[in-house]
This record gives sequence, structure tokens and C-alpha cells, in this order.
Amino acid sequence: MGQTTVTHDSHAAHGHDHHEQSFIMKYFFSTDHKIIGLQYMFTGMFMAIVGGYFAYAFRMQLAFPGMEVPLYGTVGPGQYNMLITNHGAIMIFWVAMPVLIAAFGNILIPLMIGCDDMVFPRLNRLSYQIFLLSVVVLFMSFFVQGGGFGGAWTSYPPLSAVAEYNLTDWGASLWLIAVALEFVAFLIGGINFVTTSMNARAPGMRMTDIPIVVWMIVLASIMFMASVGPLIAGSVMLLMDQRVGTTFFVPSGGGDPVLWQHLFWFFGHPEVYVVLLPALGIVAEIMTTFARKKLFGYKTILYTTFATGGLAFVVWAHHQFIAGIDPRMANIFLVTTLLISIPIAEILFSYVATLYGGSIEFRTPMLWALGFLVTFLLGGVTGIYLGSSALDIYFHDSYFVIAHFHSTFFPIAIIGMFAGLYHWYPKMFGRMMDETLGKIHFWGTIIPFNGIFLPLFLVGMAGQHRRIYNFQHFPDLATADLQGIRVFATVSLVTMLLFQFVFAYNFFVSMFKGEKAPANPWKSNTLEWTVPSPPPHGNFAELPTVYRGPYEYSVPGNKEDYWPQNMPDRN
Amino acid sequence: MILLVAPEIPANSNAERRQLVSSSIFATVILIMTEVMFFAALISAYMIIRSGAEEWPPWGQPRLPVFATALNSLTLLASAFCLHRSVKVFSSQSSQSKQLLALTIALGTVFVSVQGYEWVQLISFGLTITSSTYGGVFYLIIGAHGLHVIGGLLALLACLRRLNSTSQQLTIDNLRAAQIFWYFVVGVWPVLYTLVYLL
Amino acid sequence: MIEYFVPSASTYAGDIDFLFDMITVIVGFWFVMVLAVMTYFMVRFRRKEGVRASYISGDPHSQKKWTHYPHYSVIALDVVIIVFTVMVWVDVKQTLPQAEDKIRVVGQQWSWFFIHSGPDGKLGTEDDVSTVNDLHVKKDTVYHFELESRDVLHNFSVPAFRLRQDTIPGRTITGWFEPNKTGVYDIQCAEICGYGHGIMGATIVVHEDQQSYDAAMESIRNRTYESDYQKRLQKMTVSTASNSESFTDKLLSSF
Amino acid sequence: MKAVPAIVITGLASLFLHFDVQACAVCFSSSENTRAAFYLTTAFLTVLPVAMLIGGFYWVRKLQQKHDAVDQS
Repeated sequence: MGQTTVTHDSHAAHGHDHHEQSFIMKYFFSTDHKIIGLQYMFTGMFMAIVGGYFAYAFRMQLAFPGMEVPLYGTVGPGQYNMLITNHGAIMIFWVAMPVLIAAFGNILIPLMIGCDDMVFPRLNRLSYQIFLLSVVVLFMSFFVQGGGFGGAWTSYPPLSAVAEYNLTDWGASLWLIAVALEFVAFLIGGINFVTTSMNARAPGMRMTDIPIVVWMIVLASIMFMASVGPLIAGSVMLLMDQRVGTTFFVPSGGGDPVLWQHLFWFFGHPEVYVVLLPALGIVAEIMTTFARKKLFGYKTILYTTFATGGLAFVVWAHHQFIAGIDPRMANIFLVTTLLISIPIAEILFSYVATLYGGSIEFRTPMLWALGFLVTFLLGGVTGIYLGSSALDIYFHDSYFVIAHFHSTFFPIAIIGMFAGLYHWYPKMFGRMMDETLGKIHFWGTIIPFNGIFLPLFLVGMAGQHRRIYNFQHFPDLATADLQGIRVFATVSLVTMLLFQFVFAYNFFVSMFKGEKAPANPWKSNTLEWTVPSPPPHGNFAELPTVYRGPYEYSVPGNKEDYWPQNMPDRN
Repeated sequence: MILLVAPEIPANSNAERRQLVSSSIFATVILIMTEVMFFAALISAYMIIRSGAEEWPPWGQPRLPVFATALNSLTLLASAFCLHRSVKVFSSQSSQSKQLLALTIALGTVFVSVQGYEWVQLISFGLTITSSTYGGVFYLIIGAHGLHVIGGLLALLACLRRLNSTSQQLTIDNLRAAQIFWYFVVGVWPVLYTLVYLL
Repeated sequence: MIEYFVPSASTYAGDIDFLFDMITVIVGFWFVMVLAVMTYFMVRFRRKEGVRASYISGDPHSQKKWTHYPHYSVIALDVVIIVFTVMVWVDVKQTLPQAEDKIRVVGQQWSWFFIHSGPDGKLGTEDDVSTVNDLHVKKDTVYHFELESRDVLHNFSVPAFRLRQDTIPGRTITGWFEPNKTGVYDIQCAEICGYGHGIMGATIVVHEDQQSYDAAMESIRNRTYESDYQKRLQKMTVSTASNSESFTDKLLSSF
Repeated sequence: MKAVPAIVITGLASLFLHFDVQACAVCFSSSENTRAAFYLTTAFLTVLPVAMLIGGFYWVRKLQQKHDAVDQS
């Protein structure tokens, strides 16, 4: 890390200057939190395209085995493993994390707490540069000899540790290096988010005046940082197994493969909540704005979120119920796993209760927020099946698991991202997006999404297991009925991907031709809506003072139904 | 980690706002949370790998120099004490503070060099990172700690350089952040020493 | 509900199916309830001209109870699920009924290697019968299996028995099952194990009685045995090969 | 909410009872040491972050209270 500091310090002089900057300096070496946020967002969206393309390729292979996939080519077993591995890793590490935490965190935190930039602007820029490096390394891993890594995103050793087993010598190492770099990037970013929101709040902003989305991003960052240490340690050990020849995870040399599962899932489960919380926060902002309602039980939600954060660290072994751990340990983790449904249920109940007595306007962001709740509810309740250890004997590594976690991750990463994007688009680019196209995009995404994953619950119940490139070798699974379901899921996927072109059109055309956005198009309360759209460098002409909480909508006795946080008494 | 405490980081532009605690200290504390978990994972890995071995240390592998390392540990503890004194007199007697800081760095360097010498010896006796899982975890854990010591030393050096320069001012907060990190590095050592050398 | 998709062919399969149905009832109720309430709110409280939203903070207890009472019942239902799950789990994974016969299952890249204990009922003796990708068991017999792996992690999975267990190189994992329905079922490898993970299937044959089991064992010993796994695969290849190769034909025919 | 800890403790206790009553029937056959090490490290890794989070929470809360006290004076 010391080395990188030196190289990037040479750009530092250009960082915070207020004179006219060249295009490259402005958009590539900026220390402005908004620009860095957009960099993260565009990189994340690009990676989403890559991840979606991979999903398209392997779903086509599953529906029409052995046929040439249009725009891809033939998918062999090695190719298939590489596609699913990198689809998983990209969607979690290079889409959900950068967009939900890094992009929205960077754009929203300073604006929402009323300061001009992050506390450590140059660390922030370094974070993005390391992230970009990780993307480059990941792409390198696809093109080395032997092809990309194909040991699943969980990369269980000894498969991932020994080149003779995985047949992708350098692909596996580069993949691991890319993941490790990505962690370092978010570690730096996360430190920045937490420090900024605790230390740079506008005068008068108490802890309970912080918008819930900022809290959620902060808690997610803290959870990330408390959980990532073991995985960094594990990655170093696995990398040494691959390249130096140690045997930490290789049983023939005295190592223990289950140890990796321990270290991996210790990070892997909190990671789910790390990406969930920012999405929940975004949804809370949108629902209060468009229902013109105060958030139902701000403090309850805050404390249950704390509880979720704590509980998230004691559930991780439920991924290993039948992985050779002591079966008695499973009982403990069964209890903790079902316990975590309690705070999450409380949060969802509060969100639904927020709708009560509202004046709900179904604009595009609100549709996405409500779509999030419904889809996430489906993912949440199916999690109970898998948390039940005895039932997990049957469902472990089956398509039921796939359908379950896509029903949670899709609302989190994709619906949450679109919700936030439609909501803050006017603030980011200073123009409004087209409402009709937005609604077409919403329905065109949410219906095919359920068309993909509801059938996959069924094939999961039929005993179809994961990561199989072709079910020809499993006679019970190669029936015409199940194949029909697979084709249906694939057709839904292609439909959903095609509808994303509507979004792309809307996004890029509105950026230049859209209607000019006023400072506060949604009549919202939080501080980011008090500055012009898009906000200038330095954000606030004069630093705001905060008088009240962020959700004072429809306060009785006020003429307007909103009451911005920085506005003194209206009467 | 050097970045966080390095004095070249521009001070918070919202400096007129009263902070909960100085940003550099806050950031260091959060970083240390990650570091604690990092070492916790290494310790867990050590315990699990060791429990699976039939004989520990394995047959034919050299024993670790317990006593020499104990003496070396004292150097590290002494450096923490020097740093403690240095921060205490930072505002009142800056020249003494500077000397104590230099002494801290010197002691830290001695620790790292002695550890390095020990490694050279051990490698010549046949304990290498691939010779057994014993060697593997030894070099992994002690090496990870060694890198943290070097990182901490660089941070302290950066503080010292600022203390000497006339153009840049070293604030007590920056020094405190470096101090917290150094305390962590020193504090985790006895745990690792007990685990790897003694048990 | 699982039994509609996969036959239930072991003694504990029914318990696991029951657990599935029970959880479906519980979470299904909540899922439908929450959706119904949400839909009602969305319709009832949609924006109307001149109607202002009400100001509800959700902080006083009189309001908080609306989320707390459902939330308590979630806790109660969680406890129900935990109790039933632990009962089934203890039965399947924590108790080991007396063995009537033993098998050893060895996973390797990318096939299954089975050792039947032979007439003496002990593993590691002269009369052991070993096969690749074909496992033969008798109905109504308690089997102990010993799982081993030669290289990487695999997962011994028999959906019809509701049985899944990872195999770990360097360890032997013991478990049990008791088939109670004759038939020929799939064995899968349910943990990714490299390039050939997708071809790592096998077949388990549950024999009605000792005679047909012995006949199979005898044919394996004197090398006249035709692999049941290969026979099933060939039957399937014939049926799929008749399909047209054209992309659209395949698409249409699959509906 | 007061009922929650009681339920949790009773539930956990009823589960822990298996530990003494039953010998581990379906375990991997590696040594007793490894099993103990897995238990120990699992407990260690789960307790540590939760303890740090709780500690951090109280630390920040104390700092904030100090902050507020200055505001009022």
C-alpha cells in the first residue's frame, strides 16, 4: 500500500483545486465525492452488463444443451463453470457492493449530512483506483492460459488450491487477487464513510436526525470491515497454497479444507446483510417521500438494524450444515439463523406500516421500492426453509437455494439500484428521466424476474442440483417436464435482459435531452434536495443547519406537506 | 494503513465543525477493528491446523528460539513505553518528544531486524514455508505481524519527518493515530508469541 | 409437497417432506398476509386530490403495537419451526441406528466408487464387492455409509432418500439411511468438483429382497453385470437424440 | 420484547442438552482435538466481532453524549 501512495500523490496537487480542470482531471482524477460516486456507478453498471451476459450464456446452455449460444458460442463444461463462478462473483463483489455501498454512499453521504466532501477525499479516490485495478485483474483472469477460474464463487479448496484439480492455474490466482484487491478498495472506502458520517455532520444534526439510508450504509460498512478480515487472511493463505506451495487447505499436506469454509462464510454471510442494508435504506427514503409519511418507528428500525448487524455474525455456519461440521453445532446455528428473521421481519412490518394513512403517488421510484418489498419478502420467507437445518439436507446446493438467494439478491442489487437511480437521477445529472419508459422498464423487469425464479423453486424441489452444465447425466432430472421449466426460465431471462435496453435508452437520452430538473423535484426533506441539481463542487453555498429529523412529512398545521431539515420554523 | 495516519492526508475541510473525535483517530480505530479480525482468523487457522496434526512441531522440524524471542519481545514493549512518553510530553517538551519518537522507531527496527535474523537462521535449519504446515503457519502469522510492524514504523517515521520539517505541522491527533496503531501492533504480539512459541 | 416431484424412498424422507409442508403453511400465511395488507394500503391510501397523509410517527406504544404483535407471533412460529427441525435433524444426523449392512462411498474426479460389504456385512474384507457408479441396496435394511474422497470435496446426494452429505478428503464421514421403496434412483454429486462436475452422476438400485440383490452381486463378481447407470443413460440418449436439432423446433417442442 | 431472551435461553439450553446425553454418532472421524478446535474458534470468531460492535456502539454513544453536553452549556 505504501507504494501506491507514492504513485498517486503525484496527482494530488490537482485534486482539490477550484480552477477550470481538464476533462480527464475532472472525471478521472477528481477527489470530488460525486464524481467518484459516478465512477463507481458506471463501473458497477458495466460489470452488471458483463454479469448479465454471463447469465444469458449459461442459461441458454441449460435450456438448449450443447447448442451454439447466439453472441457467445458453445458452452463446454469448463466454460460453464467459469461463467457461473464469475457471474456470482461479479454480481456480488463488482455490482452490488460498488453500486449500493460505494456509489450511493459516495454520492449521498456528504450531501445528506450537509458537508462539502468526504473527510478523506484522497483516500476516496485511491479506493476507486484500487477497485478499477481489481476489475482489470479480473478481466485478465478470463484470458490467461486455461481460462477463467471455475471453482464457484465460494472457491472451496482443495479444488481451488491445487492447479491439477481445477485446471485453471493462473485463472484461479488472478481471480483471487482481484477479489482481494476489491476488498482493500472497500475497506478504504468504508473507513471513509463511517468517519465522514460520524464526524462531519451539519450543525444541529443529532444521531436520530441522520437519514436512515446513511445509517444503513454506515452500518453496512462497519459490518463489512468487521467481517472482511478473516476472508483477507483466508485469501492470502489460499493464494499461498496456489502459488508458493503451502498446504493450509490441502489435506494431503496436513491442512484442513473445512477451515476455508469457516473463514469464507464468516465473511460470506454478513456480506448478504452488507448489501441488504443500503438497499433497505434507499427504499425507506423513497417510500417516505412518495407516501408523504413519516417513517414508521425510526428508532425501532434503527435498533433492529443494529440487532441485525450483531446477529449477522453468529449465523454463518448455516452454509455448512452438511459440509462435515459437527452436527451438534448445526443446532446452535439453526436457532441463530431463525432468530435473524425476527429483526428483518420487524423492519419489513415497519415499512409496510409506513404506507398506512399515506398519500401514495406511484411514480417510478416508488414502484421500484414497492417491488423491492414484495420480491424481498419472497426471498426472505424462502430463507426459512434453508435455515431449517433438517430441510437443508435436501435443499443444500439445489436450485431452491439459487431461487432463494436470487429472490433476495435481485431485489437488493438490481431493484435497489434502479430504485435509487430513478430517485436520485435528477440530483446526479440535473435532468428528469422519462416516466413512461421508467414504468415500462419496471414491469418489464419485475414480471420476467419472477418468470425466471419461481420455476427454479420448482426444479429445486424436484432435486435439481447446482452447477451442472447439462443434466443429461442425471436421468431423473433430464425429463421433458423439467426441461420445459428450464426453457421457460431462460426465455424469461432473455425477455428481462431485452427490457434493460429501455432503461439504457432512457438513461442516456435523458442525460442530455431530459427535462431540466428543479432542486427538489420530489418535494423531499433531506439536505441533498436543498442544493441545485446537479450540486456544484463543494455542494453547499453555505453550510446548512439542521433543525429536525428527515421524515417530517404532512406535519399537521403546516401549509406544505414537507418540511426540509434545514428550514427554520415555517410558521 | 500508513495512508490513514500519514501526515500528508489533508486535514478535514470541515475542520470548523466539532468532531466526535479526531477523524484520523476514528479512522484508525475502525481500521484496527478489521485488523483484530484479521489476526483472529489467523489465530483460528493456527489452532485448527495444529489440532489436526499428530505431532506438533512435526518430526524433524527445528524448534523455535523461545528465549531469544522473549528478549526481543521486550524491545517491542519498551518501544511502546517510549511512544507513550513521547506523546505525553508532545505539547510541553517537543525536543524530548522528538528524541523519544526516534528511540521508538529505533527499538521497533531492532525488533524487526532480530526477527529477520531469526528467520534466516530457521530457514538454514530447514524450516521453510513449504517444509510443513508448521513452517507455513509460523511464517504466515509472524510474517503478517512483521509487515504490520514495518507499516507502523513507516507511519511513525512519517510523523518524525513532519516533526522535523518546518513547513508542515504535526498535530497531536496524527501522532495519536500512529500511537494507537503502534499499540495495536505491540499489543497483538504477546498473544501471537504465546500461541506460536510457547504453547 | 416434495413427494410430488421426487419419490420418497427412505424412512426419514417423509419427515423432511412433512417439515417442508409445515414451513410452507407457516411462511405462506405470513407471505399472503403481508401482501394482502400491503395491497390494501396501496389501494386505500393512493393519492387523492385534497386528502393529506396522516402524521404517524410509530413511536408511541399504541402505534408500535401494530408491528410488535405480528412480530411476537413470528417469534412463536420460529420456535415451532426450530423444535420440529431439531427433532428431524437429531433423527437423521445425530443418531445412528444399528447397522444391518455397510457400504463405503468414495468420490473422485469425476465418478463414484462404491464398495458393498458382501455377505459378511463388514467392510475391508475379502468378499467386498466394488462397483463404479452403481450402488445396490436392499429394501428395509439399515445401511451405514462411510464417505471418503480421493481428491476434492464432493457431495453424496440421493434426492429420493432426502440425503446429502459432503465428502471431505482426509476424513471419513459416517451416516445412515434405510430405503423403504424399491426402484432405481439418481445419485448426484452436489458440490462443485471441477471440470467434470456435470457428469458425476450414478445410480442407486433398491432391491425388493435378498435374492435379487444377491443375483446382482453375483453378476458383478463374475463380470456379467451390465451397469444400470449406463443402461439408463443409453435409454435417455435415444429419446433425446430423436429431437430435432433446429433451435426453434427445440424451443417449440419443449413447451 | 421481554419474553425474547427467556425463549432464546430455554431454546438454546434444550439444544445444548444433547451434548452430554448423546455421544456424537454421525461425526467425521478425525480427532477429538479438531472438533474441539472448531468449536473454540467458532465461538471465538462469533463473539469477537459482536463484542467489538457493542463496544464501538457505546464508545460512539459516549462521545456523542459529551458532544451534546458541550452544545447545551
